[in-house]
Amino acid sequence: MLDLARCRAWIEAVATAVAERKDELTELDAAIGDADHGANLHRGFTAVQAALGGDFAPETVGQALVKVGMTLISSVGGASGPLYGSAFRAMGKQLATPEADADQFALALRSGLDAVRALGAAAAGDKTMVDALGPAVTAFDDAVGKGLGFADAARAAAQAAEDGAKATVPLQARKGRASYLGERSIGHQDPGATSTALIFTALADVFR
Amino acid sequence: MLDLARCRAWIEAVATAVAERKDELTELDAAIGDADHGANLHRGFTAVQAALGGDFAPETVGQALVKVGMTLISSVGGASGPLYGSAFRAMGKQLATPEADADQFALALRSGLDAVRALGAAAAGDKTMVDALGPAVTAFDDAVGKGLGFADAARAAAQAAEDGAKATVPLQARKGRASYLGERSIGHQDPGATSTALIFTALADVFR
Amino acid sequence: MKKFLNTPESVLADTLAGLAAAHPSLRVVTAGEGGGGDGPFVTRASRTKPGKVALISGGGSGHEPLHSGFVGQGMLDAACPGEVFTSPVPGQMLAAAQAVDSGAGVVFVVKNYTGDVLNFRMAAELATEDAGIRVETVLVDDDVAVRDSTWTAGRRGTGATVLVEKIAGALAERGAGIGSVADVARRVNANSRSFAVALTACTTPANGKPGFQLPDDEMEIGVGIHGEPGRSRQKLASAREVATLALDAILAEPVFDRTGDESGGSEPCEVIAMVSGLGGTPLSELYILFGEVAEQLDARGVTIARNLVGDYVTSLDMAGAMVTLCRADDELLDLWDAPVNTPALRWGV
Amino acid sequence: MKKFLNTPESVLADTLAGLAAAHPSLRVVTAGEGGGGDGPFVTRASRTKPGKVALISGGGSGHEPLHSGFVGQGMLDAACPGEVFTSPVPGQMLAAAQAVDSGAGVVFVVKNYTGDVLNFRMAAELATEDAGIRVETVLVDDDVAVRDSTWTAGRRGTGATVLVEKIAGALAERGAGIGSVADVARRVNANSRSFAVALTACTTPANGKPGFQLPDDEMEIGVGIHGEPGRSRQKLASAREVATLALDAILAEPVFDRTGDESGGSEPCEVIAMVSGLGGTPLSELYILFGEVAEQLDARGVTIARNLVGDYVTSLDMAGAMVTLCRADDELLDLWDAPVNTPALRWGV
Ligand SMILES: Nc1ncnc2c1ncn2[C@@H]1O[C@H](COP(=O)(O)OP(=O)(O)O)[C@@H](O)[C@H]1O
Ligand SMILES: Nc1ncnc2c1ncn2[C@@H]1O[C@H](COP(=O)(O)OP(=O)(O)O)[C@@H](O)[C@H]1O
Ligand SMILES: [Mg+2]
Ligand SMILES: [Mg+2]
Ligand SMILES: [Mg+2]
Ligand SMILES: [Mg+2]
Repeated sequence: MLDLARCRAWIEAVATAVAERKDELTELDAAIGDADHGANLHRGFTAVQAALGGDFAPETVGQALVKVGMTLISSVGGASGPLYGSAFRAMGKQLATPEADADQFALALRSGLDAVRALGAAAAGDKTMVDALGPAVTAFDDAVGKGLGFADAARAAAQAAEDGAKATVPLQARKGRASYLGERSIGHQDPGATSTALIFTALADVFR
Repeated sequence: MLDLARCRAWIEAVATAVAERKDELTELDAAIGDADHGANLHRGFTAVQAALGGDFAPETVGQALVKVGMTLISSVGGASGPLYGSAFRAMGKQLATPEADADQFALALRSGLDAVRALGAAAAGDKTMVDALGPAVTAFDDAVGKGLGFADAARAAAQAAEDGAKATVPLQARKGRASYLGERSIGHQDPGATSTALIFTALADVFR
Repeated sequence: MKKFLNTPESVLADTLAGLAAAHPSLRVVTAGEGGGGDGPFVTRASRTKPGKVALISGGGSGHEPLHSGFVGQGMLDAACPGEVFTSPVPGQMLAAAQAVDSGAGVVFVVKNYTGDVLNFRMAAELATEDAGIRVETVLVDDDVAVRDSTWTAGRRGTGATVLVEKIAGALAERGAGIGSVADVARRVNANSRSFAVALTACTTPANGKPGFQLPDDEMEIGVGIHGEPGRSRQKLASAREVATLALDAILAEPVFDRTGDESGGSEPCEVIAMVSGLGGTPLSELYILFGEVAEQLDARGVTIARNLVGDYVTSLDMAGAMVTLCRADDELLDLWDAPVNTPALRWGV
Repeated sequence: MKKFLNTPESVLADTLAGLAAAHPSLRVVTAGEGGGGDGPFVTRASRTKPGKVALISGGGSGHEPLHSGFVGQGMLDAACPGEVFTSPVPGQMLAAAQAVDSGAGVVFVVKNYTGDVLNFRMAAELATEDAGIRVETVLVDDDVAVRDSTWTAGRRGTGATVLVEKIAGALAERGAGIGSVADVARRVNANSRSFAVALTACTTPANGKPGFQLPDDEMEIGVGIHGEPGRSRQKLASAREVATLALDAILAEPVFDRTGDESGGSEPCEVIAMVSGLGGTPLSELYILFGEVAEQLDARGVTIARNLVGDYVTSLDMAGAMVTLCRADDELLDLWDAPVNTPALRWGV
């Protein structure tokens, strides 16, 4: 069950992980992009921390996640800002109850993925965040289908995202800045897929 | 006796030495100036070679040296162009006979030095070509005064110029670009003094 | 990192403070300030004349004078600078649109990068749906180093942006409607192609070190303006050879094919040519390159009708240069010659 | 050596070829060509109006756009570029003077370097004695990093050159006599001081490697524009600190002392401020520096009445910047605002 406290803990954990791995994400982006993915997400999740603090008192997990999405959209910029922002926003819109069970969350994740696909038009194998997000959503779904609980589903999703991110290494990018490099994009791990894995790992950790 | 053939040989030898030591002169200028002294003189003496070749048929050593001076003035630029140009021009103006003996040449050298001083206003110890030219002119004078011939006088002048150039190392520059460095000009040999020594050495070699 | 800056975090704010101090003709609105949005934007100091279509561009910083340096009479009405090499955000673009729309609508000039495209798309939605502003979006994608195919995010937007902003800005200033302004902007883009070569990598303030390592005797061919490596690497070549590389790539594009001309290609065609430095290359080298471009174009039956040589679209401190050609006609040249008064481009006024 | 060039020997000729191709408003006369002298020179394409005093400047190349980029209406009549960092020769200056003298005489604007001074002195003699042209020579010596004393060749001529050329050029365009034009030029110089900082050394094409080695965390203070090291070296500092260094050095000069003002120093004094890049520094950093200069001047009771931010006086590909302040009054500001139409400076036309 993802209640508001856990939801906040998740987002906090993401912010912390982004702050810690900022340079790593930027290094990955330096290799095949423009060396700002770490800085972008750090700026975004710092803004998110501020937005979730203070007076903001969401009544549902959905409201909290919509806030996360809107804040990312208004603070990140770049490709990842609208993409992650839309994903969180779409997820939030699915969740109108104070807390979300694994079934609800699976649906929300699916909406998030759809939003990223609708906006960015990336397919599996294009070497983008979709290559981590897609497998993660499927893994979460599958786990829930098998009757596993939220914690196990989240762990499965995190593992799938990690694997998906690693599997971007041999791919040639077809979307985003990395696509400009053509074959020279091969051999590097996609920064956005890496940060997606980080987000799912943070979710799993909250349920540990 | 400096006849026209020897005079031409001298200037040829200077041109050859400048071409060979271009990079060394430029290095010296890089340390305390603007890294062009070698290139400047190379451009100048290449033009001089062209000017002395072809149709030009001087009747006196003076005419040849005036031509050298005018050519340097019209092709070198920088500080060294007008200075060396005026020096050769002044020397040439002193020498109205087909050939110059040591006494005549001593007077001519004195005029050359005066021209450099009048134009550049550098005194001994200012870390300029004057620190090689001055001692060379004096040494030539002294040698002639002692009754030595052209060859010995030229050798003495060359030695004095070499010594003078070396003696610029510990000096702080007060004229030219090197003066901008203040105390940082100390510890480097002046490029112009170095090229002056090269010119006198070439003269001495012609008489070897 | 050898840069004049205070902190890497304050680069954008400090640049805008200097811009504001230098140019009283500009108004710099910082995030959250009266009428401000989620990020800063720059407008002309004077309000948009009623009925004049407003031109807005924006994108990551680090390409100065693009875009803020092109705000002014005859060119942009507003610019939205993002963080270095990072697209600005929709709220910033919306606030800029609200600040400069006179009711005649707003044309967004967007360089084709995923980040810029997505953020401007969201901004257009917000402006249209929430603020009732009529918006046309024009994508600039002129960089021939990237193949435009389903295998890439499409050609990048680079040097043509300056030409689009100048020419569409002139038409807007003359009072044309939003459709015509967007059309001419698209036509300039369709007629333009660019190609860039880097001699060194650039250093983003946030990263603090060069984006890639380039040996002393090599150059990157077909680079973009975000410090990314190019399509390939090769031995340093002369200005003449670099010009040939660029022109071969650009003139191979269908828009420069002259066999369909009235004269069947026997008459020269006219172009606007730009040689822009990438930030770390001095003007003298750009002139040398331009001289080669001019000579070789002449030999290929292409006449340079107008030109720009200087730093117009840059990539921080990268040593390198970009060649942009825009196939011109009388209408485009007439709009090119129209008065312009911006910090970076000024004539006729 | 990472530069766009063909051969180190052809840098000057190739730069001028590109300049000529880019600017039909200029005429580039190469050495020996009809009316040419011992080296190339650049004039306006149109002849000098009868009775107009002609302004000529020149110096080594490598400082572009100085001087050729300032030839045009309201500024220079001719420029004499020497080889890189090498003064041009007298015959070149004489030919330029003969080409642009309308009978009203010629003002030579000479940066205070031994080479420039000596060559222009010879040219002035030739022009006066052999060609019967009236010549006034104005020395520019604004660089406060060099003490003006019998112990040096005197302060170097740097950034103030642009201001002298602009303001004296405007007065000449208005038809003033040679004495007045030279006077105002000298007044601008007397009112101006500059200070420059380098983050990297520059590389001359002939030498092919950086003129000095500067560790990654150090900068040179008080450099000139010929690649020579500065007066001292120190740890890299923020833009704010660099601005303070420059302003401390410049405002200590007597000309900026305001205690003798009517108000006794309680009213702000006005300046024209220029922050010029040295060739390898991007515009964004110059704006950051200018922002600091503006803020600190304000705090010190000095008002920036006009400004220039960009590459105006450069030193090949050196990363660095120069701050120039000229104490202004109504006459100087009025002449500053007068129309100017040159490749590098243009307004009002
Ligand atoms: N069209 C797209 N669809 C999905 N993800 C994308 C797309 N384009 C880029 N991305 C993701 O965005 C990441 C880059 O984000 P970031 O560096 O923050 O933005 P930018 O590329 O604008 O600098 C890439 O690593 C990739 O995963
Ligand atoms: N005022 C002066 N009097 C005599 N010699 C001078 C003077 N100024 C400079 N020099 C000489 O000129 C040399 C530099 O010549 P060069 O490098 O060709 O010219 P520039 O300094 O203009 O680049 C110096 O090393 C010095 O010997
Ligand atoms: Mg990125
Ligand atoms: Mg020198
Ligand atoms: Mg980015
Ligand atoms: Mg020199």
